[in-house]
Amino acid sequence: MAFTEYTVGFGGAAGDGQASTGDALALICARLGLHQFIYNSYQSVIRGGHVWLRLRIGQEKVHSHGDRLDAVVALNQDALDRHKGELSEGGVLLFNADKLEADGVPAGRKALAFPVKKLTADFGSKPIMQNTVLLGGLLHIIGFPFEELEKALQKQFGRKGEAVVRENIGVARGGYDYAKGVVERSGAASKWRLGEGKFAMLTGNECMAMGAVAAGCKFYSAYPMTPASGILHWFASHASTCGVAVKQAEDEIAVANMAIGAGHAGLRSMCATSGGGFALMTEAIGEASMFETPVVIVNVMRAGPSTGVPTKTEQADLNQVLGASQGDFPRAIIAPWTPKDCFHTMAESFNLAERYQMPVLLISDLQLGEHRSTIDPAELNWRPKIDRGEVVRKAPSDGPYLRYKLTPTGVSPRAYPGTPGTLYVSGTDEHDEQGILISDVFTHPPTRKAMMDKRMRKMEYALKECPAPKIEGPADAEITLIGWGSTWGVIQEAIRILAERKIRANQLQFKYILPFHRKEATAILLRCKKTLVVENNWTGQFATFLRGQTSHTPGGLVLKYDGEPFEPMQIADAVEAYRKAKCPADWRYEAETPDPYEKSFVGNHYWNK
Amino acid sequence: MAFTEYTVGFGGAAGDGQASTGDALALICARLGLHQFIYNSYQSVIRGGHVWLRLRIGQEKVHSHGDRLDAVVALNQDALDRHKGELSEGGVLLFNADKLEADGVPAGRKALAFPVKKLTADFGSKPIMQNTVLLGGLLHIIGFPFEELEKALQKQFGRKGEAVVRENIGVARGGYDYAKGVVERSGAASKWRLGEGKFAMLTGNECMAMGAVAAGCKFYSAYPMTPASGILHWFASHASTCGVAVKQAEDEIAVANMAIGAGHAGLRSMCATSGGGFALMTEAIGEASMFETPVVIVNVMRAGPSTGVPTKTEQADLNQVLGASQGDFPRAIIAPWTPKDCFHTMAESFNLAERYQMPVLLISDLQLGEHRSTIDPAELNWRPKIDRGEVVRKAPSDGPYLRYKLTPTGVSPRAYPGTPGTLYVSGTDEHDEQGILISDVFTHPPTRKAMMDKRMRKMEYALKECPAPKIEGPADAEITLIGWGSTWGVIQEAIRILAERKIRANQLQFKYILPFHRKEATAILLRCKKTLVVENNWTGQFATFLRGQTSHTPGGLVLKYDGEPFEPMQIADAVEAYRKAKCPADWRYEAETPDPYEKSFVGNHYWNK
Amino acid sequence: MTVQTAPVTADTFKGQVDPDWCPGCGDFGVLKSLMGACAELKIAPHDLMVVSGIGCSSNLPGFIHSYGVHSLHGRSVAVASGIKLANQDLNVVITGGDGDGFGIGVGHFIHAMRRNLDVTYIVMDNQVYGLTTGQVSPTSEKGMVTKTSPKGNAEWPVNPIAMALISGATYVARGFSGEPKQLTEILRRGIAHKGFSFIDVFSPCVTYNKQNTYPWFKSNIYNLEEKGHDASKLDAALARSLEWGEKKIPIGVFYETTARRTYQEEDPVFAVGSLVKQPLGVTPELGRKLIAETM
Amino acid sequence: MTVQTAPVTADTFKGQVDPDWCPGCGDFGVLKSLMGACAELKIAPHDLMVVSGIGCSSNLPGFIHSYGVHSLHGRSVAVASGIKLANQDLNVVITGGDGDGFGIGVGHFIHAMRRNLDVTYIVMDNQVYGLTTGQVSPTSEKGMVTKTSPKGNAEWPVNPIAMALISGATYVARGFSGEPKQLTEILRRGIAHKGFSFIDVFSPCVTYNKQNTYPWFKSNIYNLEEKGHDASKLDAALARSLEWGEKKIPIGVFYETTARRTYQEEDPVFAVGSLVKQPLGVTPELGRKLIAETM
Ligand SMILES: Cc1ncc(C[n+]2csc(CCOP(=O)(O)OP(=O)(O)O)c2C)c(N)n1
Ligand SMILES: Cc1ncc(C[n+]2csc(CCOP(=O)(O)OP(=O)(O)O)c2C)c(N)n1
Ligand code: SF4
Ligand code: SF4
Ligand SMILES: [Mg+2]
Ligand SMILES: [Mg+2]
Repeated sequence: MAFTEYTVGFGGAAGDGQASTGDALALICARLGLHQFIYNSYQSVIRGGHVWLRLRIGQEKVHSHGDRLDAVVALNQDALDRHKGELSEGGVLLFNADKLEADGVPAGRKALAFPVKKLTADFGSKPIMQNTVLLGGLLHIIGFPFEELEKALQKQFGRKGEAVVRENIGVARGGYDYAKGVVERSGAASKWRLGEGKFAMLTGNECMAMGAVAAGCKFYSAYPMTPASGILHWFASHASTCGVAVKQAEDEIAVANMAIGAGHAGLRSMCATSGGGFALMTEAIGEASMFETPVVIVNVMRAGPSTGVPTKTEQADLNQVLGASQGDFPRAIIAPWTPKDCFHTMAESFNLAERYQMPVLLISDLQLGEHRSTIDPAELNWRPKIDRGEVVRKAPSDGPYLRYKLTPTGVSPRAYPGTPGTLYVSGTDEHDEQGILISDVFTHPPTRKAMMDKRMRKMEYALKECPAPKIEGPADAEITLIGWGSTWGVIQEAIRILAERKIRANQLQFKYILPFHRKEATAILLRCKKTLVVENNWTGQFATFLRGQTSHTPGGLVLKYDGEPFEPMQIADAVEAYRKAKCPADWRYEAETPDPYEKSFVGNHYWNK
Repeated sequence: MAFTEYTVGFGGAAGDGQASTGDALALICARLGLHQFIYNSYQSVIRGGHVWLRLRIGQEKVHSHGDRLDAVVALNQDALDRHKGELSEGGVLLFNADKLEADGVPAGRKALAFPVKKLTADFGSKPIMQNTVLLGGLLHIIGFPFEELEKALQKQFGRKGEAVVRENIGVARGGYDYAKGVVERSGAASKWRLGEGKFAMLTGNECMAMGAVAAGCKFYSAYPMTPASGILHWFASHASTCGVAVKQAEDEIAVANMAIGAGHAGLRSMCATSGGGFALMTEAIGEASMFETPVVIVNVMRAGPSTGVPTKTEQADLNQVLGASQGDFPRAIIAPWTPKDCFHTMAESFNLAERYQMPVLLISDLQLGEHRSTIDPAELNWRPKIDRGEVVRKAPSDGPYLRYKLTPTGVSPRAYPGTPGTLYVSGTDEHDEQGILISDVFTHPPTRKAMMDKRMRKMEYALKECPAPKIEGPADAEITLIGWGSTWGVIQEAIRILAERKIRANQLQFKYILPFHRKEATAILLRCKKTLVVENNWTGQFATFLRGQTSHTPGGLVLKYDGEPFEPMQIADAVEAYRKAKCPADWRYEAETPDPYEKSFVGNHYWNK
Repeated sequence: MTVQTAPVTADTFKGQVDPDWCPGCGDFGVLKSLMGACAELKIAPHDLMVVSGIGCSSNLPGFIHSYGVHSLHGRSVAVASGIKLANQDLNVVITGGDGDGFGIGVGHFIHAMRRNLDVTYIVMDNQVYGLTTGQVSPTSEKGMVTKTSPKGNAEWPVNPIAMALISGATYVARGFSGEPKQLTEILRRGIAHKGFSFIDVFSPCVTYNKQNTYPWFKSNIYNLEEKGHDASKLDAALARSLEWGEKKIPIGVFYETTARRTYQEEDPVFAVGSLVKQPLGVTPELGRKLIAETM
Repeated sequence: MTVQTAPVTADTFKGQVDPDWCPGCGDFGVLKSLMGACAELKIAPHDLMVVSGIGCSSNLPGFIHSYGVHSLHGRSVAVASGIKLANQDLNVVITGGDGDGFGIGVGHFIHAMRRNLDVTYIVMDNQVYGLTTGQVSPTSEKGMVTKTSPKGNAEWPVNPIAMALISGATYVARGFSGEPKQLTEILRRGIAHKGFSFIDVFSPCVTYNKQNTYPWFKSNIYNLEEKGHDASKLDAALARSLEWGEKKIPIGVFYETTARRTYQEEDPVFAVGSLVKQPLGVTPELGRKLIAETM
């Protein structure tokens, strides 16, 4: 790696407090101007289970949780046993000596048993203090000044009173000093360039919500569903501040139809869900397109099929989003790449939705929606361009207002309900320029055809507003890694690893899926030497889509569908394996998450509380 | 045309009785051993509107409503004006002289004004008699013996008593004799080989329902929706006779989930709907696949998007069916070609569903589901092979029963609920071999991967049971017409027309869409000289699918999306146009239904009753 | 409610297209009464938004001069909720059938009522699925023979009035298409009412329902008002709602209360007025504040 | 109901997996009472089919020794209906949460009741969405603060008991997880009842609902039986169902009737017995007859 980095994993059961401990460290790093990527792996259970929060700190931007593990903070025995084997060479294991035992730690890794009771005795030895002790110790190892931890604890516990803050700082100091006595600072410690940069730590979900209000979104409806709930929670707690109507509805069918109703009435409106909820929304997507009503609908994918693995990630809803609703109709499908991209994609999406009066479907996933990473607030544009498309504000003087007028672009200027003189009915049945049904008394085939053509024409023009795909990295690379959506970052890092291994690779990442830049994509693909499509699913849904659009047969697929996101090394290894196998056609590589806890799986699969 | 044929159109408003008049003629033809194809074009309105029933009679099997129009029976002025211009050279227009007027009938066609009042005077001149008079006249022209009409009227009106029958026969005779006096028999009249063959006249919907009960279907749930309602109506009226539980539910979500519940409990169960209802069922499709529960779900497509044109045909739900439900999971998608094929596909589908414990999705359309055509009852196998797949009937002796056992084929023998000793829970969450959730306390990635692989493996084996696609017609044809589902027949006829025009074409029609014979299809396509994909939709959904599977870029698309089905000549003309244009790549041909009523469209678009 | 200064009459609301219902269909009467009620309330057509689902009855928006949305089967209430939340200044009237509202759409119906959204919901209840040619509906009587219940309906009908009463609707009434004067008055009060108004209207399907016909209704209904019903009492209303059978079917207003606040009064976001009239986006200052929260 | 000869105890139903609910969750009590009720009824585990949706409460089938289906969020009642119609010999018990049953699933709930399907539906009502970490639910009280109602719930809760009473359920009861003896008895009667049994159980969510806690219920509930409620009277039941508030929340059996036939008794197709036990297909003779009809 070209730059200084350090990765810590916090492991325990739900409720053990790894989130707040991780947050404190994240806060410190962000204040010190260091980048981070936090991946929280959790289960669909409220208490207990196994929560594993991985925090990767980098001097420069980090795009994934990486493949190293420099420290493990184990909050229970299970986490300790499960993750000790994953530590990288030179890594340290931090734990409470009074509660846990560490044997079998691989050579070259160091087990640090903190005498927590002793270290916290002066402060009353509450169980919760264990985390702060370990964090103190960790701070020493990573090599951050202790004052930073003091500030963080101050911020975290300030509300609870000075005494609590003092207590926490006291025990943290205990851990810090203890570690100082028994272990050296990590290699990274001396290399950090600590600055003043104040980063925000945001998830893709939060970025979508904030990006939406920045773009003028005034209506958000939802039904809770992991991993989309983060968007709902942000909206719910900021409804009043931001003047947004936030409606938790009875189901996702209502959610979509309410959002469409609000969009139809003239609000910028949006909703989000995950796969199963999206299935219920599909009928309404065709409705919006037939009404020619703008609306933004987000699918934050999780591992399917069906209820699947609710707290795990996957990119397997592409087919569903492409196939949402019967018939042929215009809509856009966009898959943003990073949290920051999520923020800015919102204005773009609302503009597209309103300019072309059609639904815009965004595809995110658990990995993108819930991982937290550093963003420089200065890079977020809170005043994006808002383009509401062609709007008619009064009755035309030359004849009746035609809501569904046949125009060269297919866009018919719309009037908001309530405007005098431009009355019309929007229907899901086929209709003529005025909106009058043609399905009823006499279905007039020429009118039907004209209306279909009009609507589909919008795709042609909308395409021009979507940036074309392009290659990132060396043009003459020996191999091109193709991805879509949230895998952008991890592929970037894989390419960096490959470069270190002297393999020239580049990246073709897709964001705009519909309308699709068929010509540009084909031209690029024809210039690629070998291609591998990298996807978090079983069938290679995007590869099939791309082939359907361009006839391009990729060299192979690099897939992962065990619920965990890719790690950069896995992709790099896949490329190496592909080269070793002499780049056969129809090659398939399935990256797997090793089972760190092999033999105890049966016993701990469902453990008893 | 190589064989004798005759096409009659009956036109009027809903309620004018063209259906029963057409039925009487159909009955006669079927008894005389003649083939028929009936296409009824109607609107989404209960009374009024325009109903246009086209009956094509052929000495041999006819596969579409054709492109000729030998006679028009006009029951109101609108129908007369609308269709007089469509008559083929030598055609006749039959109408009631007391009510309607015919001017502007093109040269070479004959207008036959029946003095209905006069002809029916002896029998009391009721308005309804007009249809029977015209039918009598028509019989003379087509060249069928009058006794056949007598038999048909006897059957049709027998229930209403002898007097009614006598009345009807009397007025029919009046029409017959009148026609005899003023017009020659048609050219076909002397060529018919009238036999004894007793054909049944069945729709695709009826064939699906009957094929299903023959295949052991014992549960049918539905929510009314055009054009799938015919299946529900058949089931509802035969529930007791056939011992099938028929449940009209509160919505399509309930429909699908009930069918899945019944399938899970061990019944062969099925449901059907159209596009919008199918959208609501999508979530349940993934559920069935995750449960590994057999179920058959039919989508009888109509013109979309959204509510669209409910009484018109289209093939634009392929994307929706392919994209139904989130995630990757096994299921079959099959698109039968003809009513008879619908019948036999049912046993095949239930066997596939039960052998592979997965949902089988059938795609039909309004054209296939509602058109009525002749079928020789002897060709319907009422005792198809029923293969229920691997079933466990008692507790295994060697350890616990594993409902989701990892097996080489991916199929885990199932036990019906109620069996002692084989208890298990089926869940939509990811689970292990026993069915125990792995999403809860600890998501075990290797188990997750193993279960995904197990389920997807079924597709590989199911593929082997699906016949591979094959070319019909000359292997060395200059052009291959590619179609899927209901267009088989019309493409057949187009090829016959092309042969007359000295153009050698063949056909590659697809029925099995998933699992897909990727290798065989690719091999065939590589041998084709030029290909055109023929589809009833705007975007060419199947062409894109096929390209995604094989990389095959077709020469062009022949599309129709105005709600009307293709006519054979339209396809033949498209091929000629393609050749004239020198077979350019990315060619697109949009077949249109001409507006026979051009200048009066505005006035009659919505006419006032 | 915006009031137009130009004179508004029932004719003001005459739609561009004549209804294509079967001659004699009950829905003609509902349309006429609705136009009359809107005229009495002097609603400007551009301030009226009529939202429907799919069905014969749901074709109504095409036949009235106003803004209209002809949505999906069963989804009218959800679409209308979005419209009302976006633009409080519109008079939102929802129209549809018994299948649309009590079958596929019953969830939205129930939940909109407990929200007490200020909309008016008119169901043209013909106890059958009309547009799909005569199948059994959620309000079909027990034993009724239809295309899909050839041996007689095996299910008990739902009770829409009782459902509305226990779900929190603040105006609950039943009308009959054959009693136009009363119906117009019921609709007028319903539209004027602040909160969720539900009006179940017997609107005979002359083509597919040969059981619940005009004469059948005429001889079985009675007028609540004439029987001294006190529409301010929920328990009395509930008791009346359970009545059914020969000469025992009440029509009129079952219940009305203004004691409950509407949804838009409950949620502070709507205090500024119609959201469609508010400026879009947030100030960079607020943006920075939102970010700061996370730091 | 098939009865096993080997002794059946509550332990017979102990599932393979221990529940992973939060310590103190009300659902433990419901599971225990359900196991007890099944034991009292001597149901053989393989004749028991427990069907759920998705939610904390819906995890129950994984924790009981029986056949089970853990379906989709909100769809348990529909799936269970299909199962029961296919195999009448199974004792079908549906379990789930308030969001699952009264939110997304309310349509199936209402329609299953009017069919009077012979199943038992137990809702573990914690007035919150548990599994998705604490959002407002259809039974959350007005004003309740949750993750998605930070200014207090703006909606009135649904009334599941009243809904069941007016929709045709033939056994309607409410239990409390903190009253295990009464709950077991209520469940036992419900499962034994022929027809649709609905049991709403207060099952506190100790993690996300800090308002409707065990002590809160303990001090606000009263026992219907003790107050002399006559469970054979629908109007009395309806009146009780409207009670809510301090010391005014009734628990016990609201209503039970055997006057209505079950759906399977109404539809002649089921007279032969469980359809899963019937031979498949039709005879060629019948086939020919079916074709002949069309000729
Ligand atoms: C999702 C969906 N399912 C089914 C249909 C078909 N459909 C159209 S109208 C209708 C029922 C109409 O009955 P009702 O709502 O009572 O209205 P009516 O025609 O009787 O006025 C149905 C089932 C549809 N359009 N969409
Ligand atoms: C279609 C769909 N939407 C949303 C979800 C997410 N989801 C899972 S459980 C649940 C609510 C649980 O609440 P409740 O039914 O009251 O059960 P509890 O957890 O409180 O026992 C939701 C919304 C889902 N699984 N499927
Ligand atoms: S079918 Fe019935 S509801 Fe529909 S228009 Fe005709 S009479 Fe009215
Ligand atoms: S979150 Fe609530 S409902 Fe879920 S297990 Fe915990 S206490 Fe029970
Ligand atoms: Mg109706
Ligand atoms: Mg709950």
